[in-house]
Amino acid sequence: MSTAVRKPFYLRPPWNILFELNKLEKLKPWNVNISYLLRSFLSEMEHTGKVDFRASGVALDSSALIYLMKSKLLLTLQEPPPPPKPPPDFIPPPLFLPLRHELTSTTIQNLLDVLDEVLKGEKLNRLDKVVSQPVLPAVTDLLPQFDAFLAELEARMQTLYELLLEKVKGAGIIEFSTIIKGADRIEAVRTFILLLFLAQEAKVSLWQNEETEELYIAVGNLNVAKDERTTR
Amino acid sequence: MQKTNEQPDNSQEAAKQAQEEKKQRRLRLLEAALYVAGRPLTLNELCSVLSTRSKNKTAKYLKLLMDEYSARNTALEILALKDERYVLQLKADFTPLVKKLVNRPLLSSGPLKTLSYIAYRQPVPQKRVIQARGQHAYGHVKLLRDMGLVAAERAGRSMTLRTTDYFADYFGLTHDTSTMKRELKRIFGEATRTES
Amino acid sequence: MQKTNEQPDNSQEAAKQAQEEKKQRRLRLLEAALYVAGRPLTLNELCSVLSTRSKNKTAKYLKLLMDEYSARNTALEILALKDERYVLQLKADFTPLVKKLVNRPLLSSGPLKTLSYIAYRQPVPQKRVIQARGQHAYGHVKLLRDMGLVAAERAGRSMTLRTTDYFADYFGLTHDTSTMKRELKRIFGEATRTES
Repeated sequence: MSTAVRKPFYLRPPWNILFELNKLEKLKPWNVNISYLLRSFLSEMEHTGKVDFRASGVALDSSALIYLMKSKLLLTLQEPPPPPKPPPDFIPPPLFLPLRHELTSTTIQNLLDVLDEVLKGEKLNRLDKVVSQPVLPAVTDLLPQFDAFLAELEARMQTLYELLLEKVKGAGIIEFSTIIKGADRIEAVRTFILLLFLAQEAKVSLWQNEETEELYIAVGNLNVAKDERTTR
Repeated sequence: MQKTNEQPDNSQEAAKQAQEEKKQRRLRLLEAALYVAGRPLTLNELCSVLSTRSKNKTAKYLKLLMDEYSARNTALEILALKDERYVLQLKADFTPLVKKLVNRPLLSSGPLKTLSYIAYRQPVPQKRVIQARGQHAYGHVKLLRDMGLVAAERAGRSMTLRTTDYFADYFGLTHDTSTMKRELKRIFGEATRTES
Repeated sequence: MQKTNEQPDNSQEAAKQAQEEKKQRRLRLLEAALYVAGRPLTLNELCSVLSTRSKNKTAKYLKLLMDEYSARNTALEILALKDERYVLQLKADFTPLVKKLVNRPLLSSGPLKTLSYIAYRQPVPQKRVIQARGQHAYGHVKLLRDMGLVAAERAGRSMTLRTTDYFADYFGLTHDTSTMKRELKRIFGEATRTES
C-alpha cells in the first residue's frame, strides 16, 4: 500500500512546477525550460511504466500556458534576460583635479576666425535642408526570430484547423485520440499545444470526459450544450 | 594665585586669537574663490562662499583682502569693478612678459564655432543652432552651458540660447546685452563684410 | 660737502636697493608665470621667463618664492614636482569650498572615473572603456578629448585612448607613461585601501 501513499514522481521537482499552477503564475517564464521538463517527464513515465494520461494532460496544459506566457512577453517586447556579464573590470576611483587658475589663449579674434566658416556652414545646411525623421530600426530587424516563430505557428495552426474541418466535414466533434492516432508522443504534444492556440482564438472548443479522460474537440459553429463536466 | 590673575588675560587673548583666526579663514576663502573663478565674481557669489547674507560684512573682508594684496609685493591684484563685482588678476604690466606661457585654448574648435554662432545670432533657438551646426552641437551647447559661457531659457517646448556675463568678461565685451550685440555685430560685421 | 660725505653711503644703499628690486622683480615674474600658466612649468620655461640660462639661479628664486608663499597666510601654494617642474595651485582643503565657482567642466565624478580608468589602463581600446564604464562613457570620452586630457589614435577600425601630457601636468604626474602608470597604481592602491 505504500505505493498508494507515495506521491507520484511528477509532484517532485522539477516537474511539480507543471502541476502547481498557483506557483506557475509567480514564475518568470524565461526560467522554465519546457522542452527539458516534458522530455524528462515522458522518459520518467516510460521508466516507471505507469502511463498517466491525466497527468500528461495537465503537464501539457501547463506547458502550453508557459509557452503562452513567453509569447505574450515577447509581444509586449520584454527582452529575454541578458547573457551573464563578464566579471567587472577594476574601476579606479575618480581622480579629482587640483584647482588651478589657468589663463586661456582664446581671443575674440579666434572667435571671429571661426565664425566665417560657421556662417558658410549655416548657408549650406539651409540648401540641403532635409527633414530628418527619427530613424527607427525595422520591426523585422528587432524581432526576426519572433517573426519566424509566429509565421510557423500560424501555418501549423492553419494546417491542423484544415485537418479538423476535413475530419468533421464542416462542423462537428472529434476525439483527441482520433487526431493523434499513430502519432508519436512529441507529435501528440505539438498537436495538443496547437489545439490550445486554436481554442484561444475560439476556432475550436475543448472539453474532457473525466471518466474516460478523452478530450473532445468541437469544430465549427456547434451549439454544444455545456454541462458541469466542461473543462478547458 | 598667579593663574587666577592671568585668567582674564588668557581668555581675552584666546577670544582675540579666535577672532583673528575667523578673519583669516574668511580672507582665505575669498582669495580661494577669486583665484579659482578667474573671472569677476559678484558680491552675492562671494557672500555665498562665506555662507553669509550680509553684503556689508563680505565687502568689509574684501576690502581687507584688497589692502593685503596691494600692501604686498606681488604680481597679482584684486580690483573692485562696478556692479559690485570683484576680480583677482595679473597686474597688466606683467601680461606681455608671461603671455607666451598661455598656450591652452578656452575651447577646442568645434565648441568654439558653436559659441561664435550663438554669440552672433543670440537670442537664438537651440533648434536653429543644431540646424546650422549639426547634431554634435548638442554636446557643444552642453559644454558651453557647463562652462558658464552660454545660458539657456526655456520658452514653451523650445530652448533659447544666449551668451552670459562671463562670456562678455572673457572677451572683454560689455555686459549690457543690446550694447554688447551692437559691439559684436560691429566686430563680426567688420570681419564678415568681405564675405558678402 | 655734506652731499659728498654721504655719497658712499648713498651709493651702497642704492646698490642694495637696486639688488632688492631686481630680486623682487624676478620673484614677481616667476609668480606671474606660474599664475597664468595654471599648469606645472619646467625649470627651462621658468629660466626663459627670467631671461637667464642659469637653472641654479632660477631654482634659487623659486625657492625664495615658495618660502614666501608658505610663510604667508594664503589659500595658494607653490609646489616643486618631479622632473624639475613647479606649479601654483589652490591648497587642497579649499577645493570643496569653492569648486562651484569654477567655470570648467569635468568636475562631476562620472567623467573623472572614466578618465582615471583610461589613465590606469592606457593605452586602452575605446571599446574596452565603454564595456567597463557603460554607454554613457562615449560622452565622457568626447568631453575628455575636447578638454585635451585624453587623446585618441585610430588603429584600423578601432580607437585607442591614452592620456595627454596636459593630463600628466594637471595631476603633477610624470610624462613618461610607464612611470606614470606606476605612480597611478600607487595612488589608486592607496585610495582603494582607504575605501575598503
